[in-house]
Amino acid sequence: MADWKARTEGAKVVKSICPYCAVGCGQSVYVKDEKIVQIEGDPDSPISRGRLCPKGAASLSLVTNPLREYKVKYRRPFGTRWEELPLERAMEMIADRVLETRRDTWESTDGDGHTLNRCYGIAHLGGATLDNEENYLMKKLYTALGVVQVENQARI
Amino acid sequence: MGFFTDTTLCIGCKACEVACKEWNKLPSDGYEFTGESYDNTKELNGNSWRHVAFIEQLGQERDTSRWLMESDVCKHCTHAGCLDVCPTGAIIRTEFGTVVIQDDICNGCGYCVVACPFGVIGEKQEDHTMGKCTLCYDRLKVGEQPACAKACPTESIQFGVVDELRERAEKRLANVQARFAGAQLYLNDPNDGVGGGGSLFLLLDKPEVYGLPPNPIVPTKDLPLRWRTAGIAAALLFGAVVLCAAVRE
Amino acid sequence: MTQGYYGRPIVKPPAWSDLIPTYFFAGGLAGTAATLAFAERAAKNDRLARTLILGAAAGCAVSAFCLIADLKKPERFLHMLRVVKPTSPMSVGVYIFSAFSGSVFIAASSEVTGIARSAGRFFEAIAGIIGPIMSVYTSVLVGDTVMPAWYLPRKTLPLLFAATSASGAGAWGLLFAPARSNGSARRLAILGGTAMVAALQALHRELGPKQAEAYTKGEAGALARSARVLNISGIVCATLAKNSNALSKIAGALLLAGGLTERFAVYRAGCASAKDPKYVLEAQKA
Amino acid sequence: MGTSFGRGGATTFQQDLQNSDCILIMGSNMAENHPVGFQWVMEARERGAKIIHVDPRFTRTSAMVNLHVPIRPGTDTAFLGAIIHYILEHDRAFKEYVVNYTNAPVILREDFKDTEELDGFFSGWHEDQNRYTFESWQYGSMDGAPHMDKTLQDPRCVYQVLKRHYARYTPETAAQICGIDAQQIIEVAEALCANSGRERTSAISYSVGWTQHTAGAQTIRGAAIIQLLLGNIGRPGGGILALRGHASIQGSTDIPTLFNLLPGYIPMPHALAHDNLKDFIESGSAMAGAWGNLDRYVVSLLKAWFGEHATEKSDFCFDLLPRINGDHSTYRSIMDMLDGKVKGFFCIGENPAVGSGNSGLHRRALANLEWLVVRDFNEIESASFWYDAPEIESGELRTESIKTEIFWMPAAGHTEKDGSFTNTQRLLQWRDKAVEPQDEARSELWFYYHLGKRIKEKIAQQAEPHADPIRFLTWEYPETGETREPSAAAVLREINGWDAQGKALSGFGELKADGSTACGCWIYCGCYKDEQNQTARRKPGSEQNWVAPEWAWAWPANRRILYNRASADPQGKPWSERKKYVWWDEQKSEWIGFDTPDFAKNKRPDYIPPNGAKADDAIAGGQPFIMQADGLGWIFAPTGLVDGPLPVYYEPHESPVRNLLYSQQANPCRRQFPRPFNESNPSPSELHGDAFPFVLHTYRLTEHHTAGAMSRSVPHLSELQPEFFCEVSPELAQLRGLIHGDWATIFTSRAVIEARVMVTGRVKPMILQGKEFHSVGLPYHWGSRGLVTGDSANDLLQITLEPNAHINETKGLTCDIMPGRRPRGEAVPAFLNDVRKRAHMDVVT
Repeated sequence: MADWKARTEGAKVVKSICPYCAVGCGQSVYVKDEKIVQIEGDPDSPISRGRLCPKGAASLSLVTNPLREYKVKYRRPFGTRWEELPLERAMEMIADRVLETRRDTWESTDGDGHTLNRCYGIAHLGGATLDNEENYLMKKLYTALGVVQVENQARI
Repeated sequence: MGFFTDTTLCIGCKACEVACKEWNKLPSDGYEFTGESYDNTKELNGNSWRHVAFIEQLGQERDTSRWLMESDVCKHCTHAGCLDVCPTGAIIRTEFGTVVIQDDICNGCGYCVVACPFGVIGEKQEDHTMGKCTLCYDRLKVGEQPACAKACPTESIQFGVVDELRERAEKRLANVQARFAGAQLYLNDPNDGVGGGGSLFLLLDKPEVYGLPPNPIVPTKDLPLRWRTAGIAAALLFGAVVLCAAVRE
Repeated sequence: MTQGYYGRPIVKPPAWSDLIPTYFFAGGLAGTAATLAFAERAAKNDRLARTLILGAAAGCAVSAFCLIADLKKPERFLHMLRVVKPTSPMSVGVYIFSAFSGSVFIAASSEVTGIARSAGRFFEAIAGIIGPIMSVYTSVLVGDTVMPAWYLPRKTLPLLFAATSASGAGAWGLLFAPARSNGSARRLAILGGTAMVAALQALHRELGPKQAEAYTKGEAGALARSARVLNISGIVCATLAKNSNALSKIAGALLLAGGLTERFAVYRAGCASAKDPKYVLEAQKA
Repeated sequence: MGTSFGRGGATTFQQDLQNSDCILIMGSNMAENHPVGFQWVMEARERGAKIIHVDPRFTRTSAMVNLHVPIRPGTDTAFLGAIIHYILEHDRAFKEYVVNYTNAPVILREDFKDTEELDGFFSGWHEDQNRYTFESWQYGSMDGAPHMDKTLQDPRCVYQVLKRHYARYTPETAAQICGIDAQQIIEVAEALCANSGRERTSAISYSVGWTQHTAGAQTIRGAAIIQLLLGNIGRPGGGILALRGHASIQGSTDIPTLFNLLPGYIPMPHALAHDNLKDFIESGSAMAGAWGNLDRYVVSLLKAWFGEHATEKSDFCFDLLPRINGDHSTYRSIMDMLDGKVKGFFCIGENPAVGSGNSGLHRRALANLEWLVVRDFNEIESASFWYDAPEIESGELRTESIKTEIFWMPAAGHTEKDGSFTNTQRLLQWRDKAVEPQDEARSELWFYYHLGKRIKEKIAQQAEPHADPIRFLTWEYPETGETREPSAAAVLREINGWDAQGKALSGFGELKADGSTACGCWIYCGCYKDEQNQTARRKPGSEQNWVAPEWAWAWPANRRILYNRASADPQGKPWSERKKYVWWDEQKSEWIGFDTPDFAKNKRPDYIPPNGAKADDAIAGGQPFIMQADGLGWIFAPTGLVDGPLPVYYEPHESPVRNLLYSQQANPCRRQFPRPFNESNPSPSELHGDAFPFVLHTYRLTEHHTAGAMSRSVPHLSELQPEFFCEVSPELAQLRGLIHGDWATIFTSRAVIEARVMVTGRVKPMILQGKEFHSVGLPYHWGSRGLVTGDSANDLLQITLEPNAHINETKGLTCDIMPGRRPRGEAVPAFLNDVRKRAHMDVVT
């Protein structure tokens, strides 16, 4: 045991919340040299009092998990393999797909002339580990696009 | 310092196992389904320093059915076999009274493995030294409690000064005896075969049900006797050799 | 019904490889061989003494190899020499082995090269005196564990180790010294072999029927039975081998094989008594 | 819960469970799925509270409690009904609470008919359309106050209707339905009754064990009725705690990514009902209660979204909102994908190819898209289906024939972005970014912000039909760092809203309907009070009382127990010293206590609304349920639910037995999607109703998280539960020859999967109507990818939805099981054809 010192010594502590279930346990994220060295319970939290379950205790392994990937992957129609695609290019293509599908599937009114004002050809399913702010921007953008099939985990 | 593990409060979540591995950077120990209730960790070893045991006691009568769970850990014995037999001095008793393997000194001889009455120690996959709970020595050094005790959601794992934990354990036993059949303390007696544990347990059944030895004894207890009998055997051997050489046919 | 927790071991069997029982055999043989060499030197039987001191050296070489190779971190062998720990038979043993093998190597080198003969003789005597301790200390080493099959036979296990060593040293003499000069080796082999068979019986008695199962059942039992056949055959051959080089060699080979097999039997019995929790539970019955 | 009390959120908070005298955990495996929250249950247990677990399985929760009652999956409504029966039969209700705070005294219309009179249906049923119309359920009179009989004697008052309605839910009958002893029901009922009243309170906590049924909403209603009868809502140690499974699942309904809602539970405009803003507000707002101010909430929302374009003249851009005209839930979308109507799909941090019921159907739907965007940490099954789905293995789908264009994008983790989660107790908690996401990993905030920006730019450059909603959309957020991450705090501030001067609002009371305020989500208004991010408050719990009001921020208005006016008696005094929480202080002339009062601060307990009063002014001083138009807790729900004003027990959609209570077998309003690959196993009364003899239920384990994307990628979790297994009783194992530790094949008419066998005494056979039945339990965490892999339990399921919340029934369906491994490759469709044939289902319509 060459180094007897806890690796959290001298680390910056960033306060966070566990991303797994909805108990909402407080987490302390220890950061050294722009790297997370440890995540554990935040004793200040009145809900969790510093404790975590196995999933919460594994959050560091979650954000550094061996299967995690950091590059966009693209599969073209009828393709048989993944291809590389720069992020900016992917964003551009997605914006184009959205507008194209929106034009193609726009419904101004129903059969009886009632206003619909919507784009029926796009749907969304979101996880419930997204932030409120993210949900808000999503709902706002989709609604402006006329996309109504905006759904999330809560339904599942 | 030590642990008091109160199994009446254990919900079997295994947060202790994960918190321990995360802190001590231990690897996973294989992905094998055992079918032994919800226990796929199987045992304490060099890669798993906390192990939650699951015992299903489910008879036909629903009222008496129970599912026992216990988070096992190194006992940090007062008389520690592993420490006694370690030939390199890698295993030390720390200023906190805990028993710790220094992995930069350990040469992996494995003697501690067979000297532990609880089967706690095993080889560490990563560096082939022997591994076991350090009671988070590095955390204790900076005034933090061990990772497992901190994570435990229900205070089944309590950390503290051993004497205080002993007192707490006795009180707790008195408190729960009426509620939980079979409640008993384990390793709380300083006069037992290992001089009492630095880890105490409140169990709900006999120790062997949890895979714990009922009357653990530190092997070095008999050491002087063993050297004596070995001395006699050596003397006999010497005598026999001399005799064989002396006799001429 | 499975005992304990899903029948899982309560204590852990050794994490050692087969190098360790090999070491027990080689080290035991070396110890007693050195003692007999010393005794034969005194009896002016230089031929046999030479065979035996070289045998001791061979035993030490094998032992050193086994000991170091079995370490999970062999490069850290020297960490053993950081401390002297009386509570650790392995620590004590390292010093016994170091002193013994050092003496043996000096004696054997001198024997082979003819250089510094008196020093050689002096260290041969030292080795001869340490020899029995070298042969028997491993019984303390394994006895000082929580393997019931090793821990429980407090009285008989050292005797068994002594007997196996005696048989081994004698067998070495039978194998590598000419019949005309191997008389004491033959006698030691017969005595050791017989003692080995007897000691094992005594060990079973000391353990009682339930714990003795570790030695009589499974792989350990099979090895023990083979060892017994080899040993008894060896004893018979050795008894008939007087003045017969061929029979001597056969007897030596049988007894060497018997001793090695016996060591493995004891080793496996220890492992078996750890793997099945019934032995620990039986031993710790209130 | 929204229907019963007014708000769709837990009425209490986890820490308060420690004050309970009895906790009923039902339809939830709290110790396993909310271990850290469970500490508060353990606190209560150690203080002597009685803890009861009613759940089909003997779980780690059951192991911790005083009493476990193993009911058959899907029979919760019958069980709760028997408890209500017991309370009414033995006159154990907390009368003073019931008479004053609930609608028990309200007298119902003459034309209302109960299920007692119409054999399992209420009045208003339209057989031809499979739906109810609701007129007859309304209160007798809504002009002013409803007619009441505070003696509860009038035969048409809710209390008496309730008594008749539940007359047949005797413990004996319910016991036969649930497969337990009547005595067990009585023990639970008695425990709840004995631990309720002035001095004592009981809490109920539930989870998806209730919601994932075709009777989901009605089961929760059953709990609400119990808690209202026993007087446990709004009081410490009482309440109903909905335990949600995901970090911000409450948040994702508050700020909904749900088709039928706008932020703050404002309904989406409906094509048939809402021509303009005035229509919309009139149909949605109530005379009294908080919904009386709907106009303020909607106008402020439109101001937040369309800024300067939202003016009185433009009808605040109401017309730019899209309209719904039916069910557009995710299951409907799946059907539309299969039918080619939905062409593009965003799958964001979600894994329907494993996590959704009948996952096989979802995978087929994904394979029929034009384009798909998947954002996650790892390449999940919903992104890899085109080459490794079971349907590829079986040859039913071919990689080369799948046209779906897929963009897989790396997401940022919770430590790599700022933002807030809303937890199970409506608490918004802020997270600070710890490190930058690596490489191309980005937050969803980044993704949607920059996608929106690009789309706006494109529209600015070219003529685009229907461009106004996008052109007018406010989309200005400060960007930071190299990646130009938008500021989450700025978004939260918009959610909170601002006044005409641009100053952050302090609470929804400040909202205006004239366009002078903007607010993205009215119930979150106040979370950025005083220009401070209230959700980031972190005063340690140890320095506060157990309510910890200075830790983060709860909606609404930082209240931790909702309807807490009910913790005081009608005169405003605590019901008891032991259970005091919020009370009227005559000297200060205001409500005070441990929490923010969920009541107008200075409204006297004896306040009586003047004629013509509106919104909150129309709520009397003795009416704690300020969200309801009548200020009362709804034992009887005149509106809000499409399948009845009172809970009715129906069998699950697929069931091994007949409904004992009514001739109507299953919930008549449930939404079905009969189509290939979504067949229903026949149930009794249908021919061959015994073809799938065992009850199937799916669930989660502590060691994994939902579809596994967040746990099968983590070594330290994967090793703890490495393989997919099925839990069966020793009796079923013997019946079917299943060997512990070996493999079993489990199948329905939809799919066939395999799992390792776990034979355990924790599962016991059930006696239903005198016959022995067995169940098969399946944790559903596995899929084709990750460190540990296995078949997906959800493949077995069928899609039939609860009619109110459109949630799929995932528990209590039927299946069959046999020993050994499943067929592989092309043998799979052949096997399933055979299965359907044997069940005489070969003709799929």
